[in-house]
Amino acid sequence: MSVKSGESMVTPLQVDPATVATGINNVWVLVVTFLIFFMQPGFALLEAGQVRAKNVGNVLMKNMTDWILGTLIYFVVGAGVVSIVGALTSGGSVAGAFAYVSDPNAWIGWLFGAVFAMTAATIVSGAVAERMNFNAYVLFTILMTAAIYPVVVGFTWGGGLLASGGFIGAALGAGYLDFAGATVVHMCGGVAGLVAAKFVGARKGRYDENGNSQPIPGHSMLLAVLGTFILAFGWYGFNVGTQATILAVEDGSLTFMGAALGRVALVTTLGMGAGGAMAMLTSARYQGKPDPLWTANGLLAGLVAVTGAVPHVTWWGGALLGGLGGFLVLPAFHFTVDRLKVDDVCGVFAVHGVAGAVGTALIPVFAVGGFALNQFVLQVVGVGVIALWTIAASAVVLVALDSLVGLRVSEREESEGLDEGEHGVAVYPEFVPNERRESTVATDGGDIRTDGGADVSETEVSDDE
Amino acid sequence: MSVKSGESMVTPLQVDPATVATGINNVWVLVVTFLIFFMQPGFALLEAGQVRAKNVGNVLMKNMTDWILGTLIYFVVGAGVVSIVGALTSGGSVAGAFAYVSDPNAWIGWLFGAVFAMTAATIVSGAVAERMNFNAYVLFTILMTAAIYPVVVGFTWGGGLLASGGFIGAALGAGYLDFAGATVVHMCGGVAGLVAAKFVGARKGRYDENGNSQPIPGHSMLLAVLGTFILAFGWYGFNVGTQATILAVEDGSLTFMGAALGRVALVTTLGMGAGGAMAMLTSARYQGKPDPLWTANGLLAGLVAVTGAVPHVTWWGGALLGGLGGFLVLPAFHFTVDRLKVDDVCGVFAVHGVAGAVGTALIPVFAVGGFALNQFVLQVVGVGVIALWTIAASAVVLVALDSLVGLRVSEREESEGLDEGEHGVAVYPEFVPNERRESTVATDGGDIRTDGGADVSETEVSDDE
Amino acid sequence: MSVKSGESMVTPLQVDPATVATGINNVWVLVVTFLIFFMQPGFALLEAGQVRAKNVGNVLMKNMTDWILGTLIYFVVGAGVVSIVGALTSGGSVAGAFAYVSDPNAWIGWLFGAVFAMTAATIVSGAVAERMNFNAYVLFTILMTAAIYPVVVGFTWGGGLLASGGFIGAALGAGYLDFAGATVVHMCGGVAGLVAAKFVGARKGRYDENGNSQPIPGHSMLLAVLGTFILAFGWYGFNVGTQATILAVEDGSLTFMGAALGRVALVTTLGMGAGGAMAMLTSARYQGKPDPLWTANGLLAGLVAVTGAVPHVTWWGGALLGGLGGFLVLPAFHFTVDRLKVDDVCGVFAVHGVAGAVGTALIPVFAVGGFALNQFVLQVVGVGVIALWTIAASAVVLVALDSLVGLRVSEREESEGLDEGEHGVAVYPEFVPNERRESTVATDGGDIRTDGGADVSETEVSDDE
Amino acid sequence: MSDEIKLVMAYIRPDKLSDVKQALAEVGAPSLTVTNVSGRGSQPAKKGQWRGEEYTVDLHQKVKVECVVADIPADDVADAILEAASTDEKGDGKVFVLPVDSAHQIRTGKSGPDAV
Amino acid sequence: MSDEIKLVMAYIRPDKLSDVKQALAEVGAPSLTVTNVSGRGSQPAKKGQWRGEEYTVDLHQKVKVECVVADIPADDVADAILEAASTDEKGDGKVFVLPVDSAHQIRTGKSGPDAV
Amino acid sequence: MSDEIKLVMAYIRPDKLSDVKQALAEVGAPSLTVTNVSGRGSQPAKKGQWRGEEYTVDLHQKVKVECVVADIPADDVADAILEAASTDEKGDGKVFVLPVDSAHQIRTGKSGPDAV
Ligand SMILES: Nc1ncnc2c1ncn2[C@@H]1O[C@H](COP(=O)(O)OP(=O)(O)O)[C@@H](O)[C@H]1O
Ligand SMILES: Nc1ncnc2c1ncn2[C@@H]1O[C@H](COP(=O)(O)OP(=O)(O)O)[C@@H](O)[C@H]1O
Ligand SMILES: Nc1ncnc2c1ncn2[C@@H]1O[C@H](COP(=O)(O)OP(=O)(O)O)[C@@H](O)[C@H]1O
Repeated sequence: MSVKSGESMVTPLQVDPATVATGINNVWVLVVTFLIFFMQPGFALLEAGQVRAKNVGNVLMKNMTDWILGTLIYFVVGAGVVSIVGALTSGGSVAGAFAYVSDPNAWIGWLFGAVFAMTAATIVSGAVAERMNFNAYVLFTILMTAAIYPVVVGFTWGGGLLASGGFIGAALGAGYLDFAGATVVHMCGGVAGLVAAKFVGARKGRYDENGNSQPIPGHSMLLAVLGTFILAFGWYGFNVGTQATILAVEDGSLTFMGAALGRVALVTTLGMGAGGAMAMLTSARYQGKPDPLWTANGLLAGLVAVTGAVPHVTWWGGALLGGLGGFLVLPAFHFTVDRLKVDDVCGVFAVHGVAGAVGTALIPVFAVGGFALNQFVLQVVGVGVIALWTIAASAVVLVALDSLVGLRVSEREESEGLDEGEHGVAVYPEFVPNERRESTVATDGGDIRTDGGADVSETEVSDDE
Repeated sequence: MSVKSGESMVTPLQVDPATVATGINNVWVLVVTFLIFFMQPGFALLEAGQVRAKNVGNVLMKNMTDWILGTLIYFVVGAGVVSIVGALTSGGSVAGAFAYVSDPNAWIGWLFGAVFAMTAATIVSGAVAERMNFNAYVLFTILMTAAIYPVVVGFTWGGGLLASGGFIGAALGAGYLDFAGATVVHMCGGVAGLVAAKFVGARKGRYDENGNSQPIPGHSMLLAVLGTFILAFGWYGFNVGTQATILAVEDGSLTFMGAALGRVALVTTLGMGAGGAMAMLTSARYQGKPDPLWTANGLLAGLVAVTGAVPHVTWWGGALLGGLGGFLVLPAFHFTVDRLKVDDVCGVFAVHGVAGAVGTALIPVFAVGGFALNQFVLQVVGVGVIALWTIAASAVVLVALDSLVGLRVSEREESEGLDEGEHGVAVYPEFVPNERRESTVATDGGDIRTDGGADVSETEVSDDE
Repeated sequence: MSVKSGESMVTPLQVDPATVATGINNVWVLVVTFLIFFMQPGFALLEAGQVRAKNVGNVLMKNMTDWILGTLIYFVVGAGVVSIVGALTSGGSVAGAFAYVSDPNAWIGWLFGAVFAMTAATIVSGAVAERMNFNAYVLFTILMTAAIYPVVVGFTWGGGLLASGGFIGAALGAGYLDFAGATVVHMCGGVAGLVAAKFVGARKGRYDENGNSQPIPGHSMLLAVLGTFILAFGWYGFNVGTQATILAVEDGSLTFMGAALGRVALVTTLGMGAGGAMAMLTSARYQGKPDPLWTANGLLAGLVAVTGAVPHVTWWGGALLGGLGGFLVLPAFHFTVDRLKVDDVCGVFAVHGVAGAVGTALIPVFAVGGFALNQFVLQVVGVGVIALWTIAASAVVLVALDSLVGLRVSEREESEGLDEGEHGVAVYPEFVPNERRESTVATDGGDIRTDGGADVSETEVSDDE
Repeated sequence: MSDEIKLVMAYIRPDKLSDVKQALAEVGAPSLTVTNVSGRGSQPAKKGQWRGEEYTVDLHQKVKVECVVADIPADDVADAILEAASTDEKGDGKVFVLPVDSAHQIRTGKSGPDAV
Repeated sequence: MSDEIKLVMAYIRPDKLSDVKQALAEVGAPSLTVTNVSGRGSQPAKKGQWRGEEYTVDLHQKVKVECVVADIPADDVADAILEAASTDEKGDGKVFVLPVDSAHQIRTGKSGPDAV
Repeated sequence: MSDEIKLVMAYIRPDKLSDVKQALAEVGAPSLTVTNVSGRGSQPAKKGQWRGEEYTVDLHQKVKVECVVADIPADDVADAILEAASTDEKGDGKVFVLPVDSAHQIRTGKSGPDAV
């Protein structure tokens, strides 16, 4: 089938550089899309490990629903909303917003966008685990993929409000920098999760009668760490893959984007390492011992923190950003739980929200090209705009859903477990969990405490931040 | 090492488009091959989660054996059989059928074929779980990879019987359409599994004295769903990767196959989503609550249903096919268990067999190019031929194995668990499963039933289909 | 953005073959790097499954630490040490050893190197599980990535001592062959693990008062096998990806390296299959029943055995090497445990050390190009040099760490579990493991033994090898 | 006799539980409590192995059934269990009857034989 | 009376354990042993399902509390449990008191009521 | 004396089980049944944590050993356990002896002391 050298005498070889680049770039984009899709079970395991055995089926169900309904919704609605919002907030035209639906050449790109959308939606799940009504969750995830997240993308990558051509971007003479979605994807999901956890209320037993938080251990730290590693694997797709151009065509000839790819890959790696290392050290410092779950959370926070920054910052800047994300996850979690009194089960606000905001706002500080004030202002404004939109939209949706279907399962269902109540199943039918541990959680600590041990003061670390 | 621009003045740059295309296409094929290989643990987990703790080691062992023996067999026998059958059923020559063995340039292609073969073989495992003699299973899997599956490939992709040049294909003036193996791989495995499950007989306790089916819960729905996600990840390799040509060389110049790739990627995604969504709704409709295991099964059935169709159908046609696959999985499973009285442990006939057959037969109905009767007839005939061959060949093999080594473990070994009996191990040595649950399964329901609850009529839904 | 055909009339299409090759090769390298990274959770699960529930958190923590600290160390130290050692042992100059730190174009290559380094470091973890002090482990892993492993790379791939230009290589007129690191990565890790396990001492209860080994079952064979499959998946990246050149530029035109890629992919597959098959047969022969954990170990040993050999040997030679690796794993493990009296928890010396050494030393015997004595001598010498260096360096580091922080946890902490002692956590808070099994392990076997069964003579098989 | 309260406590094979439950229901003593236990008796020890190294497990999985009775004679209950749990192979287990001083039902607060 | 040793044995709901523990501590009998058990009584059977096929689970998860007392009257202990464990719904469980012949403390080797 | 049947019931540390098993075998009472239990006594509560938030676990993992004897004096059995299970640290546990009315062996149908 290949062109014979004899033929090439007659028809001179014609290799269009753009086609070569397109071919290579699309192989790359497809592969990283698959990796990002694989983050879905990563999130499922991360959350499943952090809930009690009786709620694992609900976690799995939410996660599958995010994907199976999310893709359908994002194809027929979400991706179009991106274009519309992008156009409306930059003075463009909304014509053709849904043209991709009938253009096969647009479908690889659509799928590449869809895996980011589903990531944002799935993040919410971890915050509202163990007590949210399944129907309410499903409706929320539908609105998340149909509107809440697409609007954020419209504001940014869709060329709208915060982009260089958008109303705010143009006013400040810069375009909002968030390379792979530290705020667009992660902070959006993390903030929506926080709001949802607030509206749904804390799990029974999460706060004692004095309003002090009481831990509710999950059923498997192993699953949480395995989920973390799967997420990190997918994240290479997420971050490095967003550098979707391997070969660029400039002036008719091909250029290899090796430096850009190298920077993105390196900063992702160092950010992850520094985030994990800082959380390990922080937990060892405040709890006396390095904690696997904190370390895993910090590793993810490090990744979130650099996700927007990877091509823009120096390698040591990336390591600092990642380290900062990892360092903040412990106090941010305690702030959420102890100050805001929000029962964010998997700490998604600390991991995805705070790290995403800080990492993205500080990009100009560590920029390869040096600090630019207008860019910094835009970054801060952008983070604020995205956060505000997400808070407002989530709140409206949640209020509506509360009156429509109710946000929360019954108290009885919550004690029995959502697996039985919402789905009629037992995830581990041969396993009778050791319910006793749960019921001893600090229940009669005061009276029976015979060890005279130290007070649980470490958990108040966030108060000092 | 790279060509300097000075040199290029002397030797004009010579870039052969075919070499470029080959390079890109092979990177792609290698990567998707690895993804498809990764379906192996996906199947292991899917099955492991659906069996009791005492049989998990046997599941792992079967799965590893499928791969470690299967690759050896498929290299020295299976892949050659494909060519021979292809030639014999299209009037071609069988010379050179084994030429690939000594041609390094054929080895990437061989491995790409091998991962499909191992998928077909592994599917069988889920149907015969928890009671099949390990030796018999190993011999069956050897014959599956040496003959049963290769013959199906010979009939189709190997250019034989059903291909446009094969005896039936030529007679009908069309070539059988099954892009990535909905019938060639999945239905073949699913039907062989059904036949094997029939011959091996139901697990002890699966049917009560009246012949009514009694559920035997597996030990971890989490593992089953994790396996499902790993399979879906690998499936992107399976389906999109079968569009192995990224760049084609046409008239000496390169063409990017973006529309074809986009369609395959989109239809895979929508088929999976629709399949999962329909199974979720069906289970909620008939059981009152959305069931995670059904949803996972439906997601896979949706994938199977579109696996043959991905490049051929419209996007909404793909969604409909996937949805149909997901919708059918519940009634098809009940039909298998309650009507055929076959104890297909993981529902492989429902998920791989039925969805594969229906999805492939209906391709012409949703074809991008419109309906063609001869194609439709060929599809139906093709599904029938593959099913018949698989049934006949499996049955012969099973009868032979039954007299040779016996298909089934002893009753005592079955109660103690195959892990102890076949492999002398305990998979979870620190865990004593809650055997009580099992022994209460509907045992004295009639007498003791004090709740006056509804009858278990939902399980009869398939009777009405 | 693409070049229009109109423009191409003016500017003739200029496609530099080197750029095309670089683009394709780098997509490939990035993808396989991600796959190799994913081996990290593979190792975590493999080890986690082989330890008791009370030590799982420590396994996860060690594994995460290997990656998060390892990447930082390997960037600022390790990769530079490679160049320095390479230069010093081949008479070259050490200038520019750290140039990669500030060269973005070098960062993809750095990351590709880093994932191999982390693999070597992580292998050690499995040998010292369940009793090593966490701080000592962390310091050891830092030195492993900063020095022990980089020196080995310097000797070999870094162009030093054993390379064709190195002092030994030049003397023998050959370059040491170890394609993807059977000895450089795996044997280095396996031998360091053996030495560390020796220094740390056996787990409490591993040997009875007569010095006979007593098994300490892990908590989940499923996790061990899942880890094995994840490793095999990553290994395709490891081995096939090391054939990093997809398209080469020769005389200004592109050549597709299909035969090389095909050989590497095939030999990896057959080596894995033969290794698993041989271990399955060996375990069935000596224990009476095919054992899943042995099979999984054999599959990995088969992979290790061919890792250095993949492009150099015939396909049947590769199958033989893999089979030999798998065959040796059982006697090598018993030799380690029963003769050397070293408590190598996961058998890393048998799987990574022995298989790596044997597979690499025998490359010339199965070489595609035929046997060459000087090459064979170099292989044997090379294996010896790497082993000696690793033993010596590990021993020095361990002695130092012992006096610095102590290598071992307290006896009490060991019985309670390292999760509680080192990290203050319970990995499965709802699960109370069945401690009784552990305490019955052969404790009063002699007295109470009422079955008059066969003696446990199979475990002495290694004595006869 | 009928106001004497007895605890019938049996160690049986796990796979005999459902027969025992049925037998107890038939004899009029459906209320019972079961516990997973392990026991050593005349049943030969089993061998386990982990990666080919063998160990002896002399504790076998059993189920303990506790059934407190007042109106029904403890002997009838014991007999019902004896019959239902037997396989004639070593390891079938034992039935013991223990005296009970008093009984109370939590829900109703009832005491004595009525509470059982 | 006070040198008579009694075993107070209660089957209660798992989620009442922490109340019962508190009540026992208050009544002066903080030492206790708990076991996961399953029980059948008047509480209606639950339905489980696996892939839509239903099965009946007539054994409910319960917790068994054992508390041996000497100085404190067994009835006080029983009353404390009765009060703490009640929900007024079927399935609350029972409390039984059994005689104990003798008691020994392992650590100290003490015997009799002092050992309890 | 020797036809009196007694249930010797001990709560011990899990890691002392194998010593206790050996001791019972030596004293001629090899048959026993063990159960995983959790207990509260004089042993100080442990602290657990989940993501740095602490909780108190005042129930410690223990093992309950039940050994019914007829021919061998219950006190000998108790003494054997007392010796084998001791570590001299808080949490060693207790041994109680309870009276048993009757015993039956399921396999043989034997009753009385012979059945034990
Ligand atoms: N004297 C005893 N004390 C406590 N438990 C016993 C006693 N005798 C038997 N058991 C329990 O009964 C189970 C079966 O007893 P075993 O002696 O093996 O059966 P068989 O009576 O059929 O020979 C044992 O595993 C143990 O749990
Ligand atoms: N006679 C009995 N013998 C043994 N256990 C019993 C007996 N009666 C009740 N139980 C235990 O108490 C639990 C609750 O009893 P149940 O009869 O359901 O509650 P209630 O007394 O509120 O009606 C049962 O599940 C069982 O474990
Ligand atoms: N009075 C009691 N009733 C029931 N169980 C008890 C009693 N006293 C002790 N135990 C059991 O014995 C275990 C050890 O008792 P503890 O008082 O901690 O030990 P020590 O006697 O060494 O001080 C407890 O955890 C509990 O399970």
